[in-house]
Amino acid sequence: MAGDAGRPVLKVRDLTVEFATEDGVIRAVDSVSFDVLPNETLGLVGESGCGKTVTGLAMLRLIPMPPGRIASGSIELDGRDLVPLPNRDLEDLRGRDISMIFQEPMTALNPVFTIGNQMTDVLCRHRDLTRRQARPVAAELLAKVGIPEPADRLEDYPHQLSGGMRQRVMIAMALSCNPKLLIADEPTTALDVTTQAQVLEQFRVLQAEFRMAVVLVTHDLGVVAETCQRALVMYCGSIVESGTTADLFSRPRHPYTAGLLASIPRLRSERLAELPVIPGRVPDLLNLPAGCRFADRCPRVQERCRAERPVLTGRDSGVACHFPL
Amino acid sequence: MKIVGKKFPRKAISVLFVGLNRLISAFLAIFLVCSLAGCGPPSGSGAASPALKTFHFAMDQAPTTLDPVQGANIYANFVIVNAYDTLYSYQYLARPYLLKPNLAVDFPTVSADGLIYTFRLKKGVRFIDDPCFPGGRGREVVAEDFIYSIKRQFDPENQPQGAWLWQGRITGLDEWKAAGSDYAQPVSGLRAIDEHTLEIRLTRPYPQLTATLAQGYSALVPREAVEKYGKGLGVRPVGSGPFRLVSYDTARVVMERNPNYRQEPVDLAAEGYNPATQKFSGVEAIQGRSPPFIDRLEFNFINESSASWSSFTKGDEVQLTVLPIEQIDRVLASKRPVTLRPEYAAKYHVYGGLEAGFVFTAFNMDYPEFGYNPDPERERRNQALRCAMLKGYDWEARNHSWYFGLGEYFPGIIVPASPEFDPALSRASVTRDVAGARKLLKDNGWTPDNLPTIVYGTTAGTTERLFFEQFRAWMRDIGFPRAKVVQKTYANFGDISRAWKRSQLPLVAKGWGLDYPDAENTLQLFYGPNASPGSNDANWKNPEYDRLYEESSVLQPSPERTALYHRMNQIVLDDCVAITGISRTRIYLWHKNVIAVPDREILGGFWLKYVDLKPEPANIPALVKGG
Amino acid sequence: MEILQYALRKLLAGLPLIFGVTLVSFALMVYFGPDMTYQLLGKNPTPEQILEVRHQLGYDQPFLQRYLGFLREIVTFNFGESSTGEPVTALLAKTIPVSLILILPGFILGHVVGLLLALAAAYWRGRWPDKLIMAIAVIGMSVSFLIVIIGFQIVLSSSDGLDLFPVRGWNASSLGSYLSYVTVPTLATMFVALGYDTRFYRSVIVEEMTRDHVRTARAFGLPESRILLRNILKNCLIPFITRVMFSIPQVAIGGALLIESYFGIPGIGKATYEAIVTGDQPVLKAVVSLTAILFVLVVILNDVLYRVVDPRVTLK
Amino acid sequence: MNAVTLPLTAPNRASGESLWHKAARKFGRDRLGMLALGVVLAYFLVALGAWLGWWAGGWADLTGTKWEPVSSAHWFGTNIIGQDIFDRAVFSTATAFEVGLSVALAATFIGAVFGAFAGFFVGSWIDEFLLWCMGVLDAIPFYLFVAAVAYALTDNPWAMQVAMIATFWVGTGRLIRGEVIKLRGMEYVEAAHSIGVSELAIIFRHILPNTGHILLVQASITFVSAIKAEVILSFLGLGIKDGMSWGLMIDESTKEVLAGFYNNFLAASLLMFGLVMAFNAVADALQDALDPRKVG
Repeated sequence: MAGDAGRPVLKVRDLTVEFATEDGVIRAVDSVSFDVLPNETLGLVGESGCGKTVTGLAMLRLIPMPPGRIASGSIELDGRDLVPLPNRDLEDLRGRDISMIFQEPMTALNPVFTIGNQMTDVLCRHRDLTRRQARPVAAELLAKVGIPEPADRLEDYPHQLSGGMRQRVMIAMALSCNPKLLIADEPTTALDVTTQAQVLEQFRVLQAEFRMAVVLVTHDLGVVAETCQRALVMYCGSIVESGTTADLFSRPRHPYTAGLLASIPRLRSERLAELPVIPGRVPDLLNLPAGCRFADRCPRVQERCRAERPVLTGRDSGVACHFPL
Repeated sequence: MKIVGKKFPRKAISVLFVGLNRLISAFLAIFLVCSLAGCGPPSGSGAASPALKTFHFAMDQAPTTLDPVQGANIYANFVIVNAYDTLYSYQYLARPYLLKPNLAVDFPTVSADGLIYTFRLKKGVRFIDDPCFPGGRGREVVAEDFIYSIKRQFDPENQPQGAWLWQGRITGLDEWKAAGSDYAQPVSGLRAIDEHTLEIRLTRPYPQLTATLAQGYSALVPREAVEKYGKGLGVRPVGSGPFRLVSYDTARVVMERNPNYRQEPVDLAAEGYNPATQKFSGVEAIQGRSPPFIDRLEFNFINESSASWSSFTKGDEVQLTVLPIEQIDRVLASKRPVTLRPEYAAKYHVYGGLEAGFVFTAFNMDYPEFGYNPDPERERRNQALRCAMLKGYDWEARNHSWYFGLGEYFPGIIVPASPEFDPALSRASVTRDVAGARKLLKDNGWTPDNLPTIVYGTTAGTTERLFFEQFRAWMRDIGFPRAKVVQKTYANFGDISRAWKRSQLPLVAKGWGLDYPDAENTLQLFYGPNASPGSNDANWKNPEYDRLYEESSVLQPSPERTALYHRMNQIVLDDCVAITGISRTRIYLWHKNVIAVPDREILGGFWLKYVDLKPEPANIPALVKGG
Repeated sequence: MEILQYALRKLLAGLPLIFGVTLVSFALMVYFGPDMTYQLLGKNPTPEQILEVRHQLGYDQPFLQRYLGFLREIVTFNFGESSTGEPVTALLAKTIPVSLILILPGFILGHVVGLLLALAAAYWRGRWPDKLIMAIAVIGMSVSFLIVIIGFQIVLSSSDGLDLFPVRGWNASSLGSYLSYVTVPTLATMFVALGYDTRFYRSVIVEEMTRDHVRTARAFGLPESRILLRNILKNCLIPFITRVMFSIPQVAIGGALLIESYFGIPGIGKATYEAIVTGDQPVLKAVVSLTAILFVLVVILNDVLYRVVDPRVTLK
Repeated sequence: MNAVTLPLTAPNRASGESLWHKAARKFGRDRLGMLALGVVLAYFLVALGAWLGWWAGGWADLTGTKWEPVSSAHWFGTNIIGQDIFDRAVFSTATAFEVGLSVALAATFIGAVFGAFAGFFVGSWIDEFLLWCMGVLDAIPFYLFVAAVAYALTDNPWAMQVAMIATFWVGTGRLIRGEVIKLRGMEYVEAAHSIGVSELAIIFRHILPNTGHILLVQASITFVSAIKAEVILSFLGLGIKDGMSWGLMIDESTKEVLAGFYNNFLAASLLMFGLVMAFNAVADALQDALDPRKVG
């Protein structure tokens, strides 16, 4: 299931997102550039707070504004820049060309409307259907994501479903208009392990069927290894390394990536306590160091790292490090 | 660098604005309907057809009940004397006030010893038609109705308020009450000789008896109505007066003409008409015609004088009102005599009437701090203290700030509206003398440290509070520390009455309205046996005064009696038992299309049946005509 | 059926509340309240007459006996006659409708306009329309009701002002006269309520706007206005209903007091206030028990409405 | 489900100490809030001066004649009996603070204690009883309740305040109850329990201090409510007994405004508006600063 070569579905260039807080302006995403190719699954990995979720939200311009704003950069979907797009056009696009599913299935659905109601809302919005026509379509979609007795489920309210079921409903909604690109923000984090596996499997099947590109935002390297062809590693708002999943996992070049990989528990490792941990803490986003942002935690830090900020060496496959592994 | 902002999505705006637009157009529609329906100054008569002559006027309070047995309050009395008949009433235009027969044919014949009164009632007078009568048709008013009505004042079941007028005066009446107020039992002193002749026997001479029969308490109530409506009579009067009740709530009372009211053409001369002072009112137009002249009578109860004033000035919402004191400077061109500024004179008539009553502040002599004291020396110093406070009181300022200089302050307790008033009396007791007061205090050993604390009781209210603050400031001038003059407020008149009646207030500031034009009515306020809970709130007991009072109370009006009154008045003054007093002036304004000489003293609402309206509307301000 | 059963159960559960309200109000307003005796006495009473009147009014009975008598009156809904002699039920029947039609327009408009303003403020939150609306709301909250009434009366009704409406009084005999009398009170109530209502509605809406499901709706391209007016609004209904419902007893009985006394409108607020001032116990008793019952009914209705608008709520 | 959802959520317990620090810092940066606080402090100084007798001591003296216009001797003119309106308005500022502070402090204190007890013993008879009290007080219309209390306590100069306290504590009580229900489940409370700290000590030493942010905001809201209620109650004749207040001045002015004398009305209503407005703004700023979700 290798990504088809060709024009990227999504081209992100120099994307910078800032948040105005009480204490000053925070740059949550700092000059991020990447491409998403048709049909591929791109992983966006990093610790929480590294800016990966904000990047995902920025793809749909869902960042709450204010306090957030896209300070610069472009997000081109099929050659059309979303950043300057008027809200109305953007609304037409959301859910149709580009969809998103969220981490928390418990709260992401509106508790006072039925599943069917919420699904038909989306269907009627983007496909030329009446409410009556939309219902069987919605049921069909639910069946596709593996929900039994879909017609009955349409009458249910979200609180009547389990977490896994709800996430499937979200997926069904996201797929309902056959989007070119799907942003999945930690879609399985809130689920238990068994459900997680089921949902991911479903995900893969559906991706093949719907032939869409997926950006999978996650902190879970295991999920990336299983699902993604390529991955971007983010740290403090910037991409520190990019490459194919295989390359990243076998030959990490950024010390941070290496650290992340080392901290994954493997079946072989005897005791959890012996797992290596990246020392130190993520720097305060308000007072970022001038040089490499990983410098304080890096075992290989040198004088240059503190003075000069490294740049990513290549877009599809590169590393932002003066002294890569 | 591009800054992405959220643009106004047109759809959202349109949704919101369609909503707002609808709302606004709804408002406009409401206002349109409203203006089409004649929103402007609505004719206060509401549903009444324009052909009906309606007179609406403002009073500052609502009556609490319309049952004559509880007709103590002036507002209730206004309605009661128009719904019911009394044996006597007052001449419409005579000042000072003079009695005249109303339901009685004439003044009573009195036996030589002054104990037996015989009254003759008019024949053919009927109660209004009401379901309480057989067949719904009002029956004739007879002497028994009067007896029944007086008995009601002695039946505790009714919580009567007027019994004190006849208590201990009419033979057998108190015994009748003591025996359980059984209406089937006769009262020896009240006898119907025939249907239209009544005899009253007294225990001792009571020169004021006839005057008490002009009060609402003595109004004739048909037994059938009491039996049918019980307490409901308070909201449903059934009488034989010039008007009958249409509706009654806390905001207004509406009455309509009693179509069967007896025909009695007005004789202005007999009503005490004085062309020199009353011609302006156009009252000559009613000469020879039978009242009532208006079809509907509306009493509007408006507490806020500002509101009643705007109602009055804006159109014919209210056609007659008392001029609020705060408007006096704006409206009056001169105070003595009362005349209006031209812009008001073009629209309104004005009449200033001196109150038949007064306002005074009595010391409660029960308080040893400044009243009676076991120590004769202290009692003597207390008297000096009271006299000093009298000297410190500033009647001039009080009159200026509260009555715009229109009130009349006078020494003693015989009010100017009493026939026995003595204009020659020395005004020393109402002339402020701060130096004299300070000297008096000093000479009698009073210092800021040993002066007693004076508690000044009032009801809750702005005016009352300002009265107090003014009083405190005056007392500070004569040497009282601020902390020694304190106010005590009571929620309502009932509560402060309780304090008075229980002798719990050191300083009693109150007003008294005359029940009849006889100084006896105010002199009894200091009669020893009337001490609390009676009307002698000062609890003053002076043997000489009490003896003179008893001596005078059985005398018919005469120079001898007047001389006794004057002696009593002087005793009150000499003992400095009260800071007294002032009679206020009420200024009435009314639209020029109204023919009336209004008043509310003693007369109560008797004058309302003589009110007439000129045909032209009030708002075309009678152009030059009235001026 | 479920709702009916529930309501019955709640009504039973509401009995302690009714008991409490009546007990407290009885003690305050009736037992320790103003003494009517001295108002009923004439100008020159004797001690004997005072005792007679107190006996007539029942003041000489012990507290418990009087309170039990009151409970009996509540059960039979017979409060006797007011001090004017009018049956209390007749008085209520006369005054309550007046208060209702007096207060309703201002009450409804206050909430509706408040909600509209709140929606506008929430829609443009952080921008100038929001700031303007919220500034006006704070100003509205800071002006005393009394000052608003006096001000509106001067400006709209007096001959010194626009002179558009009657200064005071009440006449609802026709639509036109009703509107002319009700307008100034309505505007005054609205003006005062608006600040509080707008702020409340805005804060609820803005709180709801931060929820995940709103982001979901946005991510699926639902238009902002639709999200606001449909998705968010429905989620806000519970706090809205609570606010509206619980202001009903206050507004129905207490809220009209100031308006009624200032504009001389014969409604239940004024009647009750006068009953307190004069100590007219039959009227007080009736109003107190009505209030308590109304409050319990509102609590029940409130719960039932929750059930209607929020599927997660069950009536237990 | 019939509990009303409470708008405030628990503050970040981990940084309990720094919450106040942060809030203070945040408040300091709120320019409007600081301005409003300055205005309130200015009013307070005026009130303080009146208490200490520095000024406005002549509010009760007859220093002029009736209804004098504005002059250098009488900055706001004089009233109907010749008292200086400026002095009276200034003195009323002290009254406003007396009423506002006494009611706010007492109502907040009672609300905090009762709310904490109800919340801590949630479900027990104590909770039931306190909820019943709150329900009863909620069910009686405010002005009628105040009128009734005022009459029941005729002689007491504090009748109005007592009535306000008796009703205003309920709102705070409900909020605190909800908050305490949340807090009692926190680990540190359970820890205190397990090491045998007495329940009273837990409530007063461990739980109540953590509701301080709610109490502060509630107290400021109650302060404003009390000042506003005083005006209406004074108009109804149920207000301040001895002394001077804006409510009494406005009551005085109702008769004067239609006579064209606006000094009393303007002096009292503008001064009151200024204080209430500033206090509302302070309350808002406090709420913003103390809202844990917004603490940056």
